[in-house]
Formats: sequence, C-alpha cells, structure tokens
Amino acid sequence: MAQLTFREAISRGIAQEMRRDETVLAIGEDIGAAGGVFKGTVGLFEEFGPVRVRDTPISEQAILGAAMGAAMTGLKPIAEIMFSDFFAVCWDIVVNQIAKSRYMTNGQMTFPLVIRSGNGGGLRFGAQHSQSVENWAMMVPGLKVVVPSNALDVIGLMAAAVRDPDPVIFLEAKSLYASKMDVPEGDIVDTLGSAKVLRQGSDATLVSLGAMVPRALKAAEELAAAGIDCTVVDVRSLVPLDTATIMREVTATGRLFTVEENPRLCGWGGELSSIVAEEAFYDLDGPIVRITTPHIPLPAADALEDMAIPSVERIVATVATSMGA
Amino acid sequence: MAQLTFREAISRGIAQEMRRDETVLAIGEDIGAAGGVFKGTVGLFEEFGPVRVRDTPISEQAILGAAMGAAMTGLKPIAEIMFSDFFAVCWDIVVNQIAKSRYMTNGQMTFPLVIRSGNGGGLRFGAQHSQSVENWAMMVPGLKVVVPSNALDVIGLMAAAVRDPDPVIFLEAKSLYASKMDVPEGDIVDTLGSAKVLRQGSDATLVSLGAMVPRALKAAEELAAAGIDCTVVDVRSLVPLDTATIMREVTATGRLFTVEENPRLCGWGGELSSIVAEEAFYDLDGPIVRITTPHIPLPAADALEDMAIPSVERIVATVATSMGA
Amino acid sequence: MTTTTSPDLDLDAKLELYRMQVGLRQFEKRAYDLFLENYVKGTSHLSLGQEAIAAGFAAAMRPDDYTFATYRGHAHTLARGVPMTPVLAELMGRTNGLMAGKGGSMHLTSVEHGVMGSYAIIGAHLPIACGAAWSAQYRGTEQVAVCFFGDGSTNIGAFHEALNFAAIWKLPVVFVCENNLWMEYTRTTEITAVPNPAADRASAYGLESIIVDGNDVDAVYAVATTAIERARAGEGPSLIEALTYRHGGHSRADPGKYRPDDEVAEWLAKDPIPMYHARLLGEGATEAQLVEIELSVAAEVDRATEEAKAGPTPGADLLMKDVWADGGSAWRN
Amino acid sequence: MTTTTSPDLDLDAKLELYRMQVGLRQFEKRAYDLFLENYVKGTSHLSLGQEAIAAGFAAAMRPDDYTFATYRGHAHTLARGVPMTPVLAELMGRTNGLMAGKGGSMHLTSVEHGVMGSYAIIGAHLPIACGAAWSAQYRGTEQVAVCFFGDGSTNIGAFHEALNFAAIWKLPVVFVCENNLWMEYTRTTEITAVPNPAADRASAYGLESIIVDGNDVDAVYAVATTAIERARAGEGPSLIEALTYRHGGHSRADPGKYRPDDEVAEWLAKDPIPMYHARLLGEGATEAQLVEIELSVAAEVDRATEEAKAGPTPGADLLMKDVWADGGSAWRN
Ligand SMILES: Cc1ncc(C[n+]2csc(CCOP(=O)(O)OP(=O)(O)O)c2C)c(N)n1
Ligand SMILES: Cc1ncc(C[n+]2csc(CCOP(=O)(O)OP(=O)(O)O)c2C)c(N)n1
Ligand SMILES: [Mg+2]
Ligand SMILES: [Mg+2]
Repeated sequence: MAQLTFREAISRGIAQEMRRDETVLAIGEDIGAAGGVFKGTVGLFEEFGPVRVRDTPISEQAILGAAMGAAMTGLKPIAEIMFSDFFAVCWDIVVNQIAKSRYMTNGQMTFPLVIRSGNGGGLRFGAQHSQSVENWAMMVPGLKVVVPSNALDVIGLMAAAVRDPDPVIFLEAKSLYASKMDVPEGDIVDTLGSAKVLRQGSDATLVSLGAMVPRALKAAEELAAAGIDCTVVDVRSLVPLDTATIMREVTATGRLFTVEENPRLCGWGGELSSIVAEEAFYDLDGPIVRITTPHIPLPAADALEDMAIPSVERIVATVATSMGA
Repeated sequence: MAQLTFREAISRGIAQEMRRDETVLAIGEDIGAAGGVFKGTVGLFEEFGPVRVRDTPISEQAILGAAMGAAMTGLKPIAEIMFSDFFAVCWDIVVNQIAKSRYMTNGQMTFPLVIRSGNGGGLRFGAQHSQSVENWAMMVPGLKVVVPSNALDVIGLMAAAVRDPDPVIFLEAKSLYASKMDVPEGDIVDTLGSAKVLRQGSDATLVSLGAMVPRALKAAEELAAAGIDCTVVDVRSLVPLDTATIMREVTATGRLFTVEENPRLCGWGGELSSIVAEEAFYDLDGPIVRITTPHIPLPAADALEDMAIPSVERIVATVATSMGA
Repeated sequence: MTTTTSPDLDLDAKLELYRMQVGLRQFEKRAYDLFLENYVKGTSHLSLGQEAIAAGFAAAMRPDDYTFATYRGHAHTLARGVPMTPVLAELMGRTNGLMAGKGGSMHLTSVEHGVMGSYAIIGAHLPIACGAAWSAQYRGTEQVAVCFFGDGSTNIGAFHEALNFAAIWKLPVVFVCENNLWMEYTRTTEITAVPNPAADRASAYGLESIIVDGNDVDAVYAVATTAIERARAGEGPSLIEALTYRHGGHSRADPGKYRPDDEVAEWLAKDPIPMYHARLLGEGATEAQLVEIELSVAAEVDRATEEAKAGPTPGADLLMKDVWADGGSAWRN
Repeated sequence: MTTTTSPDLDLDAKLELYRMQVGLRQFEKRAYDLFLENYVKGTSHLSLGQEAIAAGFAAAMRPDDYTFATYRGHAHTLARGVPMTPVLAELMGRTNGLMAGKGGSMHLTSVEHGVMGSYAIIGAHLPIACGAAWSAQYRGTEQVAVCFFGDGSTNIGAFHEALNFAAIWKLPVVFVCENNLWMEYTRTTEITAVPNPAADRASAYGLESIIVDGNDVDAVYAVATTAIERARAGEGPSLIEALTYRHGGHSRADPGKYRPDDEVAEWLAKDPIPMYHARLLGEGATEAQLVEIELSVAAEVDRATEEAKAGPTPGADLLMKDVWADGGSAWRN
C-alpha cells in the first residue's frame, strides 16, 4: 500500500499499460519532460523516452487526428487534451471521425484509443477552463466515457480504457488531482461499465460522478445524522452505463437524486432520469430530483464558483427538502 | 396567401429582416450568387448585393468568429453553417466564445446573431451529413435554440431570432426543405420560447420537434383511429423552453411521449422527461416514454436510415404498446 | 509548374495507367446514370476529369501504403484495386456494398486495399493521415500515407495543423491537393489569399512548392514517385498541388452552370483520357489495343452494375451492428 | 529584422511610453505578489518582460480601435487606459473587478476602452478580431482591430482561417505575434516547422513578412503605426512578429525552470525597461524625471491594491446575472 494522489495515479496507470504493451504511446502538449500541466504524466518521459511520450504543438485537431490514424493502423495512443473545454477545438475529430468511423466502415476499422482530459471546475479558472463536459461526450454515439472519482479507480479504469478496443474519453476531475488514497502495489485492472455502490441506505439513492462523488458521500453522512439514510452510487462510466446497478439501487429506495457537475440542460442525470421514469416508474415513491450546476457559464471568482457547483450543503438541503424532512 | 416551401421561407424570412435593418448581414459558403446549397438564400444576393450577402471560404471558425466579432460591435449577422454536423469544426467559437462572453464580461457585450444550419437526416447523406444536433446546442448555457417545423414558423421565428439580442442557433430540418404550405403576405414576426399545441387529445401528449412534428401529427391521427386520443405539441424552441405549455399539456393527459430525431443519450427529450419527473411526478399516470433515433451513427442506405429515425409506424406502435392498447 | 522527368514506365505499364483512367471514367459515368435512375439514393461527387491524379498516385504506391480520400473518393478507392461491384453497391445502399450500405458514397473504405477511409468533413482526414503515417514511422514499416483533398479545403484549420504536424515529426505522408479551381459553387481564388492554394502555402511548413499538371498521368506518376520515395526514405512529408478540373457539377445533379463556358471548354480540351490516348498511340500502342481496353472496361462496368443491382437491401440486423468492436451497439447493460 | 524608421515621437510622448511600460511592470509584479499571498485565486499569466509590445501598440491606436488579447492580457488591457483597480480587483474576484469577478484574469474586457475581450482558448480570438474589423469596414468607421497572440498559437487551425479570411476581405486588422520563444513548457521551434512561426507564414496569406524587436518600444510603435495606418486606409491586414521573452514562468507560480539559464540571462539583459530608461537619458530626459515616473506608478499600484482589496466578494445576485441580454439566466418560463 502506498499513498497516491489522483494525479500520480494517472501516470502510474499509463506506465502500467506502457510497460505491458509497446503499442501504447502518449502524446499531448507539454506532457513530456514537463510532465503535463497538471503533472499527470510525470516520469513517463524519463521511463519511456521521447518516441513513446511525445510533446505536440498546440494543434488539438492534429493531436486527435494523429491518435485516430494511429489507432486504425495498430497502435494504442493515449492523447491528452489539456483542459476538456478544448475539446471544442477538435470536436470534429472526436464526434464525426473517431466516434463514427467504425460504424460507417461496417466494422472494418477499430479505434483502441484513450483521450484523457482535465475536466470540471473548482480551480477558479473561469468559464473557458472549468467546464464539465461529460455530457458532451455521452451524447455522441460511438464514444465510451469514463470519469473516475479516486486514485484507485484512476489506475484500474485507465488500464481498462487502454485495453478496450473502442475509443474512450477519460475525464479527470481537476479538483481531485490533489486528493490522496492508499493504493495497493502491483497491476490494477478494472472494468468499464460498472458502477460502484459506495454506501447503502434505505431512503433515497444519490447517483454521482467524478468530483461530485466525495460530496455526495459527505452529504449522505450529514443526511444520515438528520435521519435520512441514503445509498450513494458512483457511476464511474457513463458509456457503457451500468443501469443494472443503478436501477437496482434506485428501485430499492424508491427515490433518485442525481448529483451532477455539468450544467443543467441535457446532463447525464437527465438521461438517467428519463431511463428511470420510463423503466422504473412504478417503483418510484416520489419525484426524481437533479442537483446540478445551474445552466450558466462558470464564473471565475471563488465565491461565485462555489455557489455554482453542487456543494455538500446544497445536496443536503435539496435532498432533505424533497424528502420532506 | 402564397404557397411557400420551407426553403423559400428561409430566404423570405431573412429578406424581411434585411430590408428592415441595414445591420443585418448574411455570410456563409456558397450563399451568394449560388443561393446556398439547399437553396435557402436564393434571391438575397440579387436584392442586397455582395457586401451584405457574402460568400466565405471553407473556414467555419472564421465564419462564426466573424459573426461574433461583428455582433459585439453593432451588427446583426446571420451566418450559415451548411450542415449542422460541421458545427464540430467550429464548436469552440459557438460554445466557448459566443455562448459565454456576455456572462464572462458581466454583460458588457451583447451578441445579436443567428447561426442557421441544415440539420437532421432523411436525405441518405450518411453519418457526417445527417445528424440532429439540437441537443448539442441545448446543452450549452448561453445559446438559444430554435427548430421550426413549417414554412410559416420559419419566417416568424427567423424574424424573432434576428431581433433577439442573444445568439440563436436556428436549425433547419433538411428533410422539410421541400415541404410546402400557404403563408400570408406581409411581415411575419413570431416569439421565441413559445411551444404550439397542434392537436388536443385526452389520453397522451406527444411532444415533438422539427421534422418529427409532421410525423407525430400523422401518428396521432392513426392513434385516434385506434382509440387513443393524443395531444401533439411542437416545441419550436428548446431554449427558451416553454415548459408552461408543455407541462400543462402533459399534466392534462397524464402521459408524456417525446418524439426526437437526435440520438438517444442526453437528448432534449431526456431533459424534458427529467423536468416532468421532478415537477409533475404526481400528475403522471404512467411511464414517460422517449421515441428517439437509436444511439448509433446514422447509416447512409435508405433502408437503414428509414429504420433509424422515428417513423410514424414506430411512434404509433410505441404509444399504443405503452398505453396498453 | 514543376518540371518532371519522363517516368520510367514501359508501354505495358502505361497501358495499365490508361486502363485505370478509363475504368474510373466509365465507372463515374455509370454512377451518374444510376443516380439519375434513382438507384443511387444519397449524394455522390464524381471525379470525371480528375482521373489522372488518382491513377498516377495509385500506380506509384506500394500495396500496403495508405490512401485517405474525401467524399470525392470513388476514383481513389477504385484506383487502389477495390472492385467496382462493392463500390457501386455501396452507392446504391446494398448489403454487397463495400460497407454494406452503412457508409455511402462519401465514406468509401477498404482497409484490405489500404483505402483508410473517405472523409466528408473538409480537412479532417489530413490530421488522420498524419496519424497513420506516425504509426508507420513508429512501427518501422516504411508505409506511406497519401492524402487527397481539394483546393477549397486548404482554407480550413485542420489543413494547417496537419501540415505543420507532419513537417515537425517528419512523417511519411504525401498531401495531394486536387486543384479543380472550384469549391462547391464558388471559385477558390475568390476566397483564397494566394493564387495557388496549396503550393503557395508549402513554405509555411518548410516544404517545397510543387505544382503538377494533374491531367497528365505520366507527370502525376513522376511527382508521386518522388514524393512517396522521399517519405519512405524518412525524409518527411510533401505537399503537391495537381491542377485539374471536374467535368461535371460538384455533386449529384448539379449541372455546374456557374462556371464560364469557355473555361469548361478549355478544360474539356485538356481531358486527361483523350490526351493520354493520343500519347500512347504516339508511343507505339495500337488503336486496337486501346479499344480493347475501353471495351473490356465497359463490360466490367456493366457486370458490376448488374451485380450491384442484385444485392439485397440491408435489414435491421445491420442497423445496430458495429458501433463497438464487440460488434454491437449496446451502451448499457 | 525589419528596419524601422525612428518614429516621430517627442520626448514627452516617449516619457509616456516609459510610464506605460513601468506601469505594466509594476502592476504585474504586484499581481504576482498577490498571487503568492493568495489574494489572486485562479491562474494568471504575466507579461513581465513583454511590456514594450503592449505599450507600443496601444500608443499607436486610436481610442476607438479594438484590442483583442489572450489570457496573457493584463498588459494589453491596462495599456488601453483601463485603470489598475478594476483589473486587480478582477484578479481577486471582487465585485469592483472589471467584470465583477465573473471573468477572471484570463478574460479581461473593457468595451468602454476598446478592449474587446481576452480569450483563453488558443486561436479563437483571431477570427473574432476579423469580425470586429469586418464590422468596422461595413460601418465605415475606420476603426482598426489589433489582435495579440503568442508564438505557440500559430500552429492552431484558427490562426490559418483568420489570416486567410482577413486577407481576402482586406480587413482592417493587425495580427501581432508576441514571440517569447516558449509555449507553456515547450520551446516553440521544437514543434513548429519554420523558425519564425508568424513571419514565415505571412506569404501563405499574401502578406509581407514583418519582424520587430519586441523589447524596443520605439521600434514597436513604428511598426504598429505603419500597420494600423495601412489598415485604416483600407489596405488590409498585417501580420507582425515581435521578438520578446517572458521573464517569469508561463503562469501562476511556474518558476520557468525548463529554460536554460543563459537564455534567461541573455534576455534579462535585453529587458525593455532599463533599455528604454538608458535611451531616454541619452535623448535628454533626466534621471529625476524617470524616478518620478517610477514613484508615481508605484503609488498608483499601491492605491489600486488597497482599493481592490477593499472590494466586496460577489454574492448570489451576480451568479445568475447576464447570461442573456435581458440581464437574467432563465432558459424556461
Ligand atoms: C467543414 C466542412 N465545411 C463545408 C463542407 C461542405 N462542402 C463539401 S465539399 C465542399 C467544397 C470543397 O471544395 P474542394 O476542397 O475544392 O474540393 P472539391 O469538391 O472541388 O473536390 C464544401 C464546401 C464540408 N463538407 N465540410
Ligand atoms: C486550444 C488550446 N490549447 C491549449 C491551451 C493551453 N495553453 C494555454 S497557454 C498555452 C501556451 C501558449 O503559448 P504561446 O502562444 O506562445 O503564448 P504565451 O503563453 O507564450 O504568451 C497553452 C498550450 C489553450 N488555452 N487552448
Ligand atoms: Mg475544388
Ligand atoms: Mg509564447
């Protein structure tokens, strides 16, 4: 067991896979000697050298185009898009090319690639460097979408993503980079499409993702003190989506609350809500409530940003009110 | 009254506003002498000349950047993105720049601009020229999103979009371009954010958008014959969203069906479903059911495309089954 | 125009180049007819008049080299050896199509033949071609990626990113601008800051400015050979501008009326196929040989048409197939 | 390096240029200190060492001209006359900030002063500047847009699209590449195909290649004046590469250790401010005059610091304000 930060887990996860498989390469801006602007690739350049860990120009379309072309010809690239907001400058390669080409070619091509990116707010970076874009990615047929909430999951899900033959968008919550946990030595390989139940309760089910997971857990503790016993589910992977686990936990309590960092409209929670409202309608004991960032661009000031993103207090208050407590 | 096609309505709507206001300009690829690849700008070049109706290079970021810079300095540009799939090559300008800059500057800037685009399938153009991207746009705080379903609405909503001080994404269903209807002479100005109830029923409410509206109406007729009496709502504008009308009609029947062309995950219907499941839960008599294109890239072959996009038959069958008929 | 040394091809090889061009020509004409007859349902963008570029490059490529094409990709696909039947069937949306009807005219792909896709969003495939070239470089296979695009496509951002990227990583990729003077209905020089949209940008990436007569298959073959060998030898990318003209409209039934009559006439007079026909006669081929080629190609096109028409319409099983590598489309359990 | 004629500035004007540079320098130093003291919460990108470019251009602009800056935009904002207090307060996230704390360091905007925004996604503001220039052209106002960006930003697609677009429409826009040799932690020449990332691309847009010593405010002023007047006269855009160096790291507390010591030393020796100080003494200014400027600027920075610190923290009312032109954020009725 070693204490590992979330950011250290990224490079450990990548290194684990690069050691195993020579066709795994990493590219991105400043990921080489500099170790990445979030220090998520520290040590990789030293261990694997400049051919396998390569700095690129500020050319996000070229970065992802390169990853796509390499994947279709036998490599397994891990490309970094520094901030997930920057997906907007290379969105075509992601949604129109990578996501669709296997289907369009009737399965002639396979795209075993991972695109990792720093996602979400909390660092007071303002509207163009703080977005949670998990719903951008979930919305697009042909992309898998993984959002780990802790260092252990980072390693295991990174391994699963690299080994998966399909394109995986791997979103790293920037506000979690400094978080720490004990992680066992040795290889760690997890499974895509498996949600985790982190806490079992009887009154309501909170379904959360990424940076919202620790907040949902904390809120559940406080709610328990107030007499509301919550299940907390960490979705971990939006596509594939573990609806089996989620539905089981929602029907068990009869109440669903989503805790989402993405802005309100068309979030993953809306999708989940619609699945539950269609398939488990008769098992629900009350409204489905979504706790999200409001539908606004994110403000830079710390005071404002803290009001925007769902906080433990807001989760507690919303659940308590809705449960009539 | 004159019979007008949907495509003729586009240029009539634009011309109406260009005559009224000298600061309204139109730009895009091949929109000038050629009248647009979908013939949506026929006649504008002749009437307003090459300064106000201007051809651009294939540079979508430049087109929308130009629109944005012009809007912030006093003009009211109408920019064309030929196929809505191409939003992916200029998505940054749309979501990170145009949508956010008013908020980020604390209201110093205003962006009275319209981005029109041919949207959706039905023309056998394949996965990169057939997408319905209304949910891409709805998802982004700071964008208004309008999707007309007929020629009359095209004119009125275009006028409303041009006169609106905020950025409006105006999506033109490609499969409706050839559709015709009688349209009165004279100026027509509609209102953003108002849904229309096209048919009143007592058993279920079908909420539809764009090219799905005529299909929902047709389905409602067939369902009526089978004894299921449906309300049909044309959403017309996703942002602002007329939840008042929609909620009224949904609670009146107790059943909501959405009819969506966008692929399944995180569609506008999911958002609507989540609103209803939160706010009108106790007025529902049964599950909320979404009828969407499956979560796949669109195939090119006519036989396949017809299976993918919600058809009248699929709407009828889904509603009938769900209503236990 | 860059001077090209007469390529080292014997008459047989040249007859092959002739056959290839005639094949592309006749195929496209048939595709057009089938469009008018409503067999081809979606859109299609023909290479009529531009055949020499596809033929000259394909002839210079190794079987395991990579082709990246655009929506105007029938010719590039066929030139790599993909049979006519699956291409025509794809245009018609049949299960015997190259992608079983799922891709359509704009996305022809045959990995088996090195045709790594046809891309319908302007610019996208230039960076993707870089990726295939990077992969070849890493794997040490000496494969080369050849990436075709139009004059109008040189003004989009991805062009710039790809050219710089290829140059700094010295990637084995050859970028080929088929300059047919027009984007859809707009003349490219009207919306481009330089007269030669590709060649005049080469220096921005430290590359040589190369222009070739794209209607002269021998010239194309020569320039292609040089660039491909350079790439194969690890000397990095090239950017080639091939001057040509499309005989028809941009797509489907576009009559191309926006183009001045004399410009069309001028270029019809430079039609690559009669030009090559005449040259081959001068170089010792007989009229009978050439006619035989034309007839045998015609028979091939007829056969392909019948075979394509006989293909079944795809069913629901194909609809939900191959979103993922496991063959399915499930996004949930 | 493009030779510049000595600009027509009298000593008073030059003293103003000195004051401006000293102001930018002292402001940035204070911003850095306040970052270390945790008053500045988010990120910030300082222009230490690059002041001559902001000062020289601002001095050459008309009050109604437009500035488009990047995340490294404090200097460009202040140089247009925006007072220090709201800028510092913005960095601290206070309601007396330029945008009440909603934008932050990377998005400084003051429409009133022609500062039409600071943009934090590489490349985006080049096309946007084209739009403002297009608007000025259409409205016939003879306003000019000046758009600043870094060397690393020349490899992104939007750069290419904007340059071509500005050239073909002859837009009154001046593109200024502040070449400080580095992107974040990567040397730009390592990932760029040409030695001068902007100037070597000018010909791709039919533009003249212009390089200026970005640490010499007189030279910058001269080149700026020429380009701006050209734009104002309807002669179209210019692309200028100004050579400079950032004294500190890329952002926040980055110590910039990836840069060789001798390179840093070489550029510190070319610091624009002591250089100009010496020049002004040679041109008749007295040490006392210059010290007075430095002291009065220091007092201004102190005052601004206190005023900024005194600003209130924004409340919930601001959070939901101004998504839309009606002042609100409602997306539904
Ligand atoms: C990003 C993008 N913008 C616009 C289009 C629409 N479009 C398709 S082909 C074309 C013209 C391309 O011209 P050129 O590059 O010269 O190629 P050509 O068709 O002449 O072979 C345009 C504008 C597109 N497919 N993608
Ligand atoms: C599209 C995009 N990619 C990457 C970044 C991250 N980033 C911010 S600044 C920067 C370096 C820019 O270098 P340069 O253009 O030379 O400007 P400088 O910071 O040196 O002024 C990078 C990579 C970004 N903001 N936007
Ligand atoms: Mg062309
Ligand atoms: Mg720099």
